[in-house]
Amino acid sequence: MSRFLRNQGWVAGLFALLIFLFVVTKLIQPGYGSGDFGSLARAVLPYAFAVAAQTVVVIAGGIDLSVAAMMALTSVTAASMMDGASEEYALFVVPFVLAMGLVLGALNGVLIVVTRVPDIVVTLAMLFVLQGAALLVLGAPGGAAAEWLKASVIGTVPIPGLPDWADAWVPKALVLLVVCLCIVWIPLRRSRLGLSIYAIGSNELAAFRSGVPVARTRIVAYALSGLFAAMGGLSLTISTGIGAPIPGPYLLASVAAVVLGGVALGGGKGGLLGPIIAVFVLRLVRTDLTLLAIDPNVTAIIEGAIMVAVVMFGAFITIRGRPVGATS
Amino acid sequence: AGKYTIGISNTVQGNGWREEMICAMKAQALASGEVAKLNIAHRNTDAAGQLEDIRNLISAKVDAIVVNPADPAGIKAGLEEATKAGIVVVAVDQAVTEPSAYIISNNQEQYAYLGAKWLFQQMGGKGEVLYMRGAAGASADSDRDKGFKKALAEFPDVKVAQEVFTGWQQDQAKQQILSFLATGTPINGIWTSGIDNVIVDALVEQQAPMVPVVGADNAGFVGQLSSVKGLVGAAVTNPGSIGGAGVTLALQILDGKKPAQQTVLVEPQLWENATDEGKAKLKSVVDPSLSPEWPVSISIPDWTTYTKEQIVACKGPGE
Amino acid sequence: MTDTATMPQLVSFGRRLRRFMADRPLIPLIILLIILVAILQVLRPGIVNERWLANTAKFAIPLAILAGCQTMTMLTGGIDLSVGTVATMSAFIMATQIVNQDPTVAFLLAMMPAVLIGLVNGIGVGVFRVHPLIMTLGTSLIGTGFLQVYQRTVIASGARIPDFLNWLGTGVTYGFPNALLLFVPVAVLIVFMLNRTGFGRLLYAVGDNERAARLSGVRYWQVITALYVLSSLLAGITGLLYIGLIKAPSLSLAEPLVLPSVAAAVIGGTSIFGGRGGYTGTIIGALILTVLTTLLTILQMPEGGRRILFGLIVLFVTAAYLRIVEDR
Amino acid sequence: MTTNPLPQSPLLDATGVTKNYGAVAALRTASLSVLPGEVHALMGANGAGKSTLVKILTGAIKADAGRILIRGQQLDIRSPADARRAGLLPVYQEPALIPDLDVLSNLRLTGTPVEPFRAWVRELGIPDLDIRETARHIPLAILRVLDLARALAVEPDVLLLDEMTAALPANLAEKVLEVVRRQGDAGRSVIFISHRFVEISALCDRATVLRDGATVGVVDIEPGVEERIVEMMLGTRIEKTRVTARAANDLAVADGGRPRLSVRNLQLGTKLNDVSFDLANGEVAGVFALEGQGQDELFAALAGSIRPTGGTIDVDGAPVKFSHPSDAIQAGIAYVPGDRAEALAMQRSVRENIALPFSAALRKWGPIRMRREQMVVSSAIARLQIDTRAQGEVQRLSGGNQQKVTIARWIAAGARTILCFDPTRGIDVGTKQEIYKLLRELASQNKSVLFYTSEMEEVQRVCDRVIVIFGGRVVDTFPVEEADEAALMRAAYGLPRGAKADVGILAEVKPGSSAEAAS
Ligand SMILES: Nc1ncnc2c1ncn2[C@@H]1O[C@H](COP(=O)(O)OP(=O)(O)OP(=O)(O)O)[C@@H](O)[C@H]1O
Ligand SMILES: Nc1ncnc2c1ncn2[C@@H]1O[C@H](COP(=O)(O)OP(=O)(O)OP(=O)(O)O)[C@@H](O)[C@H]1O
Ligand SMILES: [Mg+2]
Ligand SMILES: [Mg+2]
Repeated sequence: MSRFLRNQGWVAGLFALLIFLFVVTKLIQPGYGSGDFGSLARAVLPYAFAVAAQTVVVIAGGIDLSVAAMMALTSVTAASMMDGASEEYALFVVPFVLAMGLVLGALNGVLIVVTRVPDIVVTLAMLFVLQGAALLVLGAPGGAAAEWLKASVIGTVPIPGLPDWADAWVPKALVLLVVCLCIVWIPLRRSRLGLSIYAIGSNELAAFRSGVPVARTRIVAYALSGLFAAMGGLSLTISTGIGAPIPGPYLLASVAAVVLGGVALGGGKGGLLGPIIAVFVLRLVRTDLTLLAIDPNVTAIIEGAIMVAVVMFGAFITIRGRPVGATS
Repeated sequence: AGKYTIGISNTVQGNGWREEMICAMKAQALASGEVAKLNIAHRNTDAAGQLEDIRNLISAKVDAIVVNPADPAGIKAGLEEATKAGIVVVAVDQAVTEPSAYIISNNQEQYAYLGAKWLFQQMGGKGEVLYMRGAAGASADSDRDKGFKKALAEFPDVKVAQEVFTGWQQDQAKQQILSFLATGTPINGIWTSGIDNVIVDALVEQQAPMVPVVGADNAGFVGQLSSVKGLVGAAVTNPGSIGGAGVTLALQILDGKKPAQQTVLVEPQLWENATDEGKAKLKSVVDPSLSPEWPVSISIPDWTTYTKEQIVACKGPGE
Repeated sequence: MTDTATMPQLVSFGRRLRRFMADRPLIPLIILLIILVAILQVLRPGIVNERWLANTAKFAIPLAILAGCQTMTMLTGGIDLSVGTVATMSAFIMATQIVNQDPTVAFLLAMMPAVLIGLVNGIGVGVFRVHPLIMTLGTSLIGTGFLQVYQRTVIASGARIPDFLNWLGTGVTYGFPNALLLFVPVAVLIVFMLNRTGFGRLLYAVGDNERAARLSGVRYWQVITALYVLSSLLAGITGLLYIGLIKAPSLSLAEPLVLPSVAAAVIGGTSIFGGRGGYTGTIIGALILTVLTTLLTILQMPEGGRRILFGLIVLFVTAAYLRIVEDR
Repeated sequence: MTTNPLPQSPLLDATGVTKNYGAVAALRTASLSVLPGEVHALMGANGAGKSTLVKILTGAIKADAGRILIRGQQLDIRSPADARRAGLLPVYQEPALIPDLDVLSNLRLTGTPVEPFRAWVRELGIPDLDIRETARHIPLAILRVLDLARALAVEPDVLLLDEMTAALPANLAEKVLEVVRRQGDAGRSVIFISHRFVEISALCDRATVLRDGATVGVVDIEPGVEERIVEMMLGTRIEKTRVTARAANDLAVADGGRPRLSVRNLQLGTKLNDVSFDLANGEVAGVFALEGQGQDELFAALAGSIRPTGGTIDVDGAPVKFSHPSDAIQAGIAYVPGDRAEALAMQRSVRENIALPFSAALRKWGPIRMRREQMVVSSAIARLQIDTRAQGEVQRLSGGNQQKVTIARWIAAGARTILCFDPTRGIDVGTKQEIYKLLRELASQNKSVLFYTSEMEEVQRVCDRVIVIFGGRVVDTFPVEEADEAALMRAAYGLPRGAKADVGILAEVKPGSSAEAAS
């Protein structure tokens, strides 16, 4: 039990915070219902993929500053390919764009491994490269998305055996998110490759000496990051129906959520669940601030303060909870 | 005292023009006496983030939403949902593709066309122009580009010496103009997308030959047009007070007074200092008490009813 | 490597040269800088003149000071993302307070938020052990919020750039920018501090092995708090210099400098993991970035291509530098 | 031990192995040849290149030159993974388990079968390992054993053990030796690195001796060969003298002077229980204990790293409360941890590492007097004879020289009391002698030393007095004359002098405390 708390306590605490926020939301706006929850799920979608992309590399001991730019590039690519094309063509566009994310992500990894330049610089350089490429694909926001894709995040999923009122709380966007993340993450987490990703983040030298192919694992981690970023880019195109070459605010948000979600920035620790819950928390805070009609200039202060306070609180309980005899 | 709750969504924070727009919205809401509460979502984000804000405003059950769109097409779905929920939607500053929305907008294409045409005339219809655009990939920037290109087509002897993107950032623009001046390339005119006063500063500091400069009606630049020796230039109005007009339009619709068309365009004006009447006009509008980034056209006749004190106080109902 | 056998003298000369450069990492950096300047001169003959040099220095100086903040914090394994906000705040407060206040009072008011944010950063990182990235990101959000609120109270009072700052920011004396009067002492001080003072030693030690530092009697929180306050103060002063240069107070004045300041420090050879690096490299890094910006401004190509080129050059420069310096 | 009289072809044969680190030649023409079924010792002073050779053989680093044959074949071994496929399995000097993964995941990562691993772990003397425990939370000694068990579980042809026993308490070390010997009997080869001659003579068939990166000889292990090996290792003959301890009646405690350090009823959770003892000026007091009996906590508490939950500490007769190591340092008490990685800023220079305490206090943050610092540092370096060829970065020094730097720091800072936690772990005989001498020298300058060691012999050779701890309690305190092996061992297992070998005393010890220590 104590080990569960040590390993999963943070995630459990975040989840409790999320529930608490839902209660607060309901108190602020008694009419808050399933439709609003669906809106939340849709708002979460691009952030969640950005955070997933960041989480994988952070666990592997790196950081990816090109997440948002990658999303912009994949988004404009998808949007411009689908512009004026048939609905069926989108069936080809989606895997193409995902593959593109995978390859570009792997390119990040290859550059880090080959040039031996620190990841922060490589991904910063790639941020500019990808942004530039996005501008070459689409000079201004535009393009289109297939109708069936747009529909894939609107509405709810009827689950057989569930009453209608419960179905209403299962928005398609949420299901899409869970499916996309699980398809990649669950088999990975259990595999030797997944362990290798944790291993190189935890202690690269020890990993190498344990026979982990460090370079290959790092490339795979960045490739997965690219894949998740491409999912994020697609989700942007799907929800807005266009592609925009200027990256949205997903980079810093992803780093913040990763840390809030209990993934150590040094690598090796944490999982995907925590950061995803953290995204929900951050989005719901945003909703509450809007519902409360807080002065918009104050919302920045509140969002910053919450971020700092939660992480400080986390640090505080780890200091307090340290067993006697441990030295800091 | 008012009865309506109005939601506002804006996606650029910390830029003088947008801040003035928000203040105009607040002032107009207060001056109208019809608004009980403003619900403002004002942050730096993209179209997807604006969709989130719009949906949150729908959850908050506002009566009308005034939105400065991050992208004309990108927030269609959210606006449609708002209309379905019985909410009046007004887009300001830029158009939106959602047909149910009302639009009151500055005409960005015309903005660029007007300024560029004046500039090319000043240049005598020929020569090299430095084209300092806004942010690459922004829709307002590409609209303005259309206007600029239209004017350019009318003056076949005018050439673009250099095209740069300032990102609508003062420091970037200044570094770019200084770099450009250092190349020694002769130019005959400068068109800017509203990052203007740093350009004039740079010309003065470097003692470069003064060439005609086109900018926006920002307080700083308008001041320079009347005070900097040898500067010939024009300010094209791009009122941030369009936000106040948006609130007025929303209230009219809520009160059952629907406008004749869905779209109302506010046509820009051009204030130049090459002629005497132009100078007189500039004298009348110059306002050194305003922050240099704020457009001086703080009100729009027929559309806004607040006083200067009200917009400068930047307080909405209930504050 | 392949012709080792055939050309022994040549290779040994090459190796000696590399060893020489590896011992003096500044030299290859300077060479890279000179190459960039040469390319510029080739593309636009005559551009490299006295005036251009002065302008380049003017823009490189604020960047170099902020990069100094990054260098110092990176030595301890941290980062300071709040420098942009701090600089903007002091600049904005100075420009608006000078209208009604005595210059000294205005100056003190302008530096107040810098000290405050630095203190909060330092306590958060040093005492509560919040990750510096999150901490400084959070305080920068909070600072921006306060600035927005403040801005509303001074819209009516207008703004003015004090003549002294104007002189310092834009003035040139005998071909030398006046900003050097500020920069040279600051740079000398930072270099001296890092190499010849106890505090500098502690920055390296704490960044290398915090536990070892602790066992040697170092109180981590003291070092970190002092560090972040110092970093913020420097950022505040940079803000004043920058407003003298740009002469247009805006709410995002110095934000665009944040990522480049990190890049300048990293290009200059400071490790983001702590314990390794120095300030002289950072200064060259800042110059390289500034020259690169000029280079791209005068290139006739689409904006997308420009960004791609920027990213590639940053990557190439860093990789080349590492290749040369790492003689292992 | 080798039963086969026929000349065998070597299982592993390395010749002319060379490795340069910049200007430092870690290895030059080293060779090593290991026969099947042999336990082969690799010996050499600190920095001789033993670890480097092991790393090269197992593909962890690349040699500049050299030929490595495995079963007569030249295989291309570029990574530990390749070495593993070729049947070579190392246990490096530093633990190789991934700190953030639990033991089971660590096994999965390396494709190690779990059941054999468990069996080996039990065999190696850890009966109750929780395989779900995260490696980070496992004590160093246990980690080393797990490393070994993990290697054994895949039944390697050649097992390479780099100072496997250095960090182990006696009980665990014994088990390891037993297991290793049986490997030899089972026809597998072992390359065994250790600085302890007892282990070498008990275990090994032959020894290859390295000096300054070159192989200087291969000898059969037979009685009396130690002298020759030492000679080869050091190039000169060194005397293995007993460093003279002071007679007990010289000690300040005896003549009624105030003790330097006086610990009373120290309590720390379940780890320390009612610990009381004195440390006199001019005394070297040994602390002897099996692994995990609370000695780590005792030292940490005295060093100000953790706060005790009860009891008092007096320094020079005045009560003190340490809330940070700097408080202890202020009181003149310095702590040298057993793990050098804990004490050194690895990327910084030797000089900066030694001078680190000078800058620690707030009032010392100002400009450094470089000339004076240089003098103090170089005199400390000279005094400890630190090999500073690679002084730009401490991480490039060999383990032994790194250890010297951690001690030099406190000599330079003039600490009056030094708490040395196993300072000779993994240090060659020559250096050990130097350290012993140094400790005695400090004592003769009226400084005091508290000295924990896992080697019984050391206690007898350096200390004036021995304090034996078991289960978080002081079991007994001996003057060194009475600290013979039998008495020490009995005490270490919780039986003080005069006690019958019944369970009476053991019963007093909290049940579970020894199990806790092992987990
Ligand atoms: N990464 C490195 N860079 C530079 N020099 C190194 C590096 N690693 C080892 N050396 C040098 O190589 C030599 C041999 O070191 P090695 O670690 O093999 O010694 P060792 O025989 O294992 O010593 P010990 O018994 O102290 O562990 C030493 O002089 C050391 O300073
Ligand atoms: N910066 C330094 N460089 C070299 N040696 C130093 C330095 N600081 C202290 N020492 C040495 O460390 C020892 C003890 O230092 P400590 O700080 O206790 O002395 P102190 O009495 O405070 O000295 P001071 O009066 O010079 O500050 C002295 O032998 C001193 O020579
Ligand atoms: Mg070794
Ligand atoms: Mg050793």
